[in-house]
Amino acid sequence: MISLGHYLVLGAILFAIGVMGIFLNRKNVITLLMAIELILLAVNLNFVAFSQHLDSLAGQVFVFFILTVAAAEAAVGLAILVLFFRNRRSIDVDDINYLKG
Amino acid sequence: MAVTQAIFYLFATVLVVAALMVITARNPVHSVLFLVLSFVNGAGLFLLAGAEFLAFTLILVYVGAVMVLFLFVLMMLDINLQRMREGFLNYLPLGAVIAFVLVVEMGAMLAAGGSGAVVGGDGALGGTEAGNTTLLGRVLYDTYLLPFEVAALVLLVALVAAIALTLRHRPDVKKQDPGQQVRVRREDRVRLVDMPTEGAPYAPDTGATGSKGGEG
Amino acid sequence: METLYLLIPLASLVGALGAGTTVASVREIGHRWAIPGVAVSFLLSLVVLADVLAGHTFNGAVYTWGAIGGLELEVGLLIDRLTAVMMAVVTFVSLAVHVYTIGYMHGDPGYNRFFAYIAGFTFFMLMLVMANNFLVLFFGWEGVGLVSYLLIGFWYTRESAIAASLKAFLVNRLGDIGFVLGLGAIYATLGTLAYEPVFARAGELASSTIAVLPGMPWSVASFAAIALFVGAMAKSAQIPLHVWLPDSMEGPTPISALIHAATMVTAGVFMLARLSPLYEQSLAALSLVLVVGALTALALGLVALVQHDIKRVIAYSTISQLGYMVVAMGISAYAAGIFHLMTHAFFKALLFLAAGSAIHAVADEQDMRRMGGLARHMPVTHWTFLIGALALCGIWPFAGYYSKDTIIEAAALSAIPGAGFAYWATLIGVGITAVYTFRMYFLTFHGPERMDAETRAHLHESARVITWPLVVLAVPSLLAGFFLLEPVVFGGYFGSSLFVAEGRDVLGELAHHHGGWGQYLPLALALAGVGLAYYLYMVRRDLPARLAAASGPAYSALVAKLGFDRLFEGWLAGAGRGLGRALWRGGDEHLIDGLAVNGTAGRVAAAAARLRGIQSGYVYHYAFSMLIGVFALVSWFFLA
Amino acid sequence: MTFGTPEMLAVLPELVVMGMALGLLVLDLYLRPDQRGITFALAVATLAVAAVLAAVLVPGEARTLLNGQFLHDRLGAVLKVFLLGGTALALIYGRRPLQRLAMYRGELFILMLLASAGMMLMASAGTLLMAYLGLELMSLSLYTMIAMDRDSIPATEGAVKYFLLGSLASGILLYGLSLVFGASGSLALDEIAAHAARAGVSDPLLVLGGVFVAIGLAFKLGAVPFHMWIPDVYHGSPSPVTVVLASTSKLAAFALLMRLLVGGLGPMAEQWQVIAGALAVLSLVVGNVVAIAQTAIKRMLAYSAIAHVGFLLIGLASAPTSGYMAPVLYMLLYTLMGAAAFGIVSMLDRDEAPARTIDDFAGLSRTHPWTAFLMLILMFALAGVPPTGGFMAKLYVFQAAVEADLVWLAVFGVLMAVIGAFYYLRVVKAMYFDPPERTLGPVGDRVAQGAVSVNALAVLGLGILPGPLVELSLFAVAGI
Repeated sequence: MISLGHYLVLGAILFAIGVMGIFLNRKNVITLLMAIELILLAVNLNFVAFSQHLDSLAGQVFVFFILTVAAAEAAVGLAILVLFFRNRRSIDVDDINYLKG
Repeated sequence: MAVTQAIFYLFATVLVVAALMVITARNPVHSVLFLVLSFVNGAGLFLLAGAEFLAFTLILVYVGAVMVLFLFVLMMLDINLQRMREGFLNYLPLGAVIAFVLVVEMGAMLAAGGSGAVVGGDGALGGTEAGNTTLLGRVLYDTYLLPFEVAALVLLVALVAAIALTLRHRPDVKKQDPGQQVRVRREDRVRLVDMPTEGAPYAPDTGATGSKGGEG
Repeated sequence: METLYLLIPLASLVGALGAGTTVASVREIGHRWAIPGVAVSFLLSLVVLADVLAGHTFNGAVYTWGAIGGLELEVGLLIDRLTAVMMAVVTFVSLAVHVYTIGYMHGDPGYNRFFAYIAGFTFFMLMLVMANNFLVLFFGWEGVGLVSYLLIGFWYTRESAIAASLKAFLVNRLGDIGFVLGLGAIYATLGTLAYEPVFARAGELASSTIAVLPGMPWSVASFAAIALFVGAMAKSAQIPLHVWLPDSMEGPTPISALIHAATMVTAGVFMLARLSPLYEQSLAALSLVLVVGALTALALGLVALVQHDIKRVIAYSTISQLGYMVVAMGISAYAAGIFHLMTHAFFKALLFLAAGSAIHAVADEQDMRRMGGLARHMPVTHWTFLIGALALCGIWPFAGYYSKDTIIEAAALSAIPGAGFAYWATLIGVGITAVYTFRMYFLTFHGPERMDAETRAHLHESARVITWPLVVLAVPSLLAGFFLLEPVVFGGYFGSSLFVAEGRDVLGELAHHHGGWGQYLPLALALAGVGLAYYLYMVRRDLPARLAAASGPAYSALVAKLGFDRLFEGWLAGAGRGLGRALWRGGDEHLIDGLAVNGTAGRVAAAAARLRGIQSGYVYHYAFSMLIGVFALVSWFFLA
Repeated sequence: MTFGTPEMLAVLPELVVMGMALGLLVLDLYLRPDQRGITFALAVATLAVAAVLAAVLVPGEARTLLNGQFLHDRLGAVLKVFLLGGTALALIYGRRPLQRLAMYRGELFILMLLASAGMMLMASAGTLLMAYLGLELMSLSLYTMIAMDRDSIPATEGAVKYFLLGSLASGILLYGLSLVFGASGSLALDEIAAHAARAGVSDPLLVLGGVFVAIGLAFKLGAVPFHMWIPDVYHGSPSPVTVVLASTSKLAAFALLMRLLVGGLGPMAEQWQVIAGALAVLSLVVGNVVAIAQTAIKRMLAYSAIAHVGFLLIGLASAPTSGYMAPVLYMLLYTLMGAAAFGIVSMLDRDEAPARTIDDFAGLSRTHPWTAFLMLILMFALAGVPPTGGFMAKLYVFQAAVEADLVWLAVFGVLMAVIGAFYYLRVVKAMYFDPPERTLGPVGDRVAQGAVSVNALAVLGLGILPGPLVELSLFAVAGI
């Protein structure tokens, strides 16, 4: 049996990596989407670990829904990206700067 | 116990390294592949924590569907790889310091909380013969019926979004228009024409010739 | 009687609304609504005044508007001796100005609109005066402010009128902050906003404290009194919130007379008197009131010396006289302050209207350097103006002599910190007042005729509808002081409507030993001032210019209005704009990427190159901002 | 589990909206492009009917239904009426602009309905799970609606930014939710509240979870420093969608906040009060000051929205002591003001006569006196000038702060309100005092004109007679 603390710290590390990914990446937007997926993975790990720790199914159910929503989110996000690419011929993060000030 | 510990650390280490590679890899395709690796390790950790159904769902849904979608879009869009790493290193030290301090702070609080008293759950996991999947299945259609229906709507939004955003009508391409197909009436497609009998020897049974309508 | 009370403001409101319906009309018919309305208000006010003198007062709600939480929103009226006097003065001056307006605004496309505004103003002013709780007071307060902005910007095609209107609006918003804060403090402490319970429990306010800044407890009475005074400073044009009043002269002259001299600007003074039970609880507040008033009385009088625009001279003189009234409030000589308010309303309205008459005569020229010699052509205007000027300077036996001297003598007796300064400031102020007033008088009505030939050929006295109000106003300017000083100030006319704490009753003291050589000092100074003005502007006309040249920096400081305008325009507005730009550009471009990122990475050399290429709008900057937020909050709770 | 009539009745407004979304999806298929008006009218009617139903079905006391997933209470009902009404207004204002942008499509109306459904679910979430799903249903619909102006670079860029940062915020919120769940062992908000009351700030998991939840909510509301998306997204979005973003989606975020922080973590108020106070100060400074430097009207209004969040947060920081009436009142009024202000901007704007910068409004009082007057009311209301509703809203918030012994916050808020008056007045000055440089086109259709007039006059009327709205806010928070 792995202690809850182990999972939580692992979750925290993954979360931090995900947040860093968004800030650090000056490249294409798809990498940013992947960083967000990492954050969601951290959340899922937390829920699963708590679920086991608390002997409760609710955490697993929540993960089930997060997976569903994340899939939908990825679809919407990529559709928007495709549109953006059509308009700008690029998905470089550095090119997303028409709106500013 | 020691084996479980070892497996946890193995999965955890690979997961963290893979996650780091996701955000640092030069080529986005590599990033996707590292993300797949992360998910596989995450699934392993799910298994370790007794969430079998979710472990396999993670592999099937994420690795099987979402990651493929990512790859598909990556390949479809023509991405300039030259500029990829510009500026990255400049921001790394600051990012790393902040991330490190954040992790230490969160870790300290989480470890303190994680070792706290166990709060009584609903006891749904232990003490039954039914497997993880059965248990999930039961509550999903009962306790969580409303969320389940809402999740369906969320997927519907994704569906509508994908179509409404990316579907283009180009004049030079012939495509189906389901709306027009459904709306169509018999009169639009079939025209009954009365033709006088010509009395030619070769036409014993003259009838209407239909003029076929094209599709949108 | 209740209906009658309600009828007074409502008559003006009906006049205003009626005039409002005629706005679209091209015929000049607005006055047919406004004047009867205001006349009814005036006559009924006289009835009420008589009734109050017979000992009938009223305090109660006439209409409950709604109760929210514990806060009762009532339209409540308080009719006592203070109120009755103010009502009579407001409606009297208002009526005179209404009549004058028929002549003055004749031919202006905004004729009907103008009547709707001024009748509406009368309504709001009456509400302000008659209120029995802070909310109705605030309603009237904002209402008169609104009409004032509208009227300053009345000629909205003029760029300067619009600028002046915006300035008045902004400065008054500053005052409103104070006002609302004061109300909030009172309500938070006592849970009510009606005058009566607040006054009855004023002692509680003094003993409870409020921490405006964490860790700095402050008596609620002092806080509320000072905060409310900030509101009064804006409305009554006290230093440094006076900057809007001179610019408000962009409005038509009847407005300068009614709103920016006789009535609205005195609302702050009236409020101080009305709230005397509150102010008596706080020596700090009284002292502040006193010093600000004295400073205003002295400094703005000096500025008036160098103005060339006749309306601006009167405007600065108004600010200075308001300073006198505020000084009276500060030394707890409320009755004297209200008395000066009253006499000032008459003679200042008179001066403005007479000036307007003169301005009309010289083809709307306001610069005194292009006037002169009008006395021959406009006898009525000339004589009434002279009466007003003498009253303003405080020459015996005109009204100003009685009211102003009482304040100065009371200041000499007061023991409130700052009273010594106030005494000298107001005393010197008398001399200055005399100089600028008679400078204006001589430049306008005597000496060579400096207008162009075309205008000179058409010089003539104004129409009756303009001169009659002048005559009507001249009567009280001449007589009010002589007949009313004893009963109003020393005769205990105000009774319980004003409250003076034990040991601060300087007026009571003054009534006993009225005398000594000191009482002739102001009069002597005033006469000296008139004499000096005569010498400078009638005998040695070359001297003023040489004096100005000789005094160099002092003169320029006065011309620059002591720098207050620059302070507000350059500094406040500029700082706001500058800060906006700095946060916008600096925050996004320089701080995040330039300072935090590159500074930390120690790549200062690369910074310049990058800064050129970087415009914000980048997602990673936004994410970084969020990250900093996450980091700060987590750290906060980690350390806590 | 049971589905009795009362349970079904309680969720009837939601069922109507969701059901009609599906129904319209099918119906739209059978309609010719020139019959699009039918879908439009049905969508508006659906929202109106659901709003009426929500109002009629107000419960006497709070109940949780459908196994605790759905919380049926007065606050939810009041918020839903405004959410649905606001979205319906946004559609009505948006008819002409949507036609112009080639966004007058069945999909948009359906997404609008689905977004409303998500907002309603947020307003009556009984568990963390429902709160999350409602939020995502709304957000995904909004991302899509923004991007539906497909050929516009600003719109697609706005959508990308909103999507990326919104997903990040969702992740942060979720992370917080997972910790809250772990600490309390339940997804149900009432059980979380019970646990928080027992453990309080001594439970580090709950504290950390609370911080992340607060951050996620601060993002959705647009509080500094989580505000950066607001100007870009409001600016880039097609104007009819901006109306929804600025009014109802913000109200929905507030509803979510009421559920999570007040319903769930209410006993931790001491903790999030501090966050609310700090973010209030930052939002007031950044929003008000940066707005001064703006020239584009939508950007200016976006920064003003950030400033208004600052005022709202003052109310929230004081609320644990002085009650939730002030923030609820503030938010309801802001919803009305935001909808009308952005609505007018969206109706005036067109390619041949843009209404995009403040200068474009020059001389509006000559060309469109009535619209200029409405805009004047709204600018005064946003600035908080009496006697408009905006003044009342600010007054109650400041009063709440004074009551809660946060006098310094009230003083600061008043100071910032003064700075704020400056940039709203720029619009008024342009409309009334500057000469018209060009003629702006006609304003929307008759219905839209009537609706926006009612909306703006309501903002004025609620300042003169604030009683009804105050009563309504008190009624809504009576159960808290």
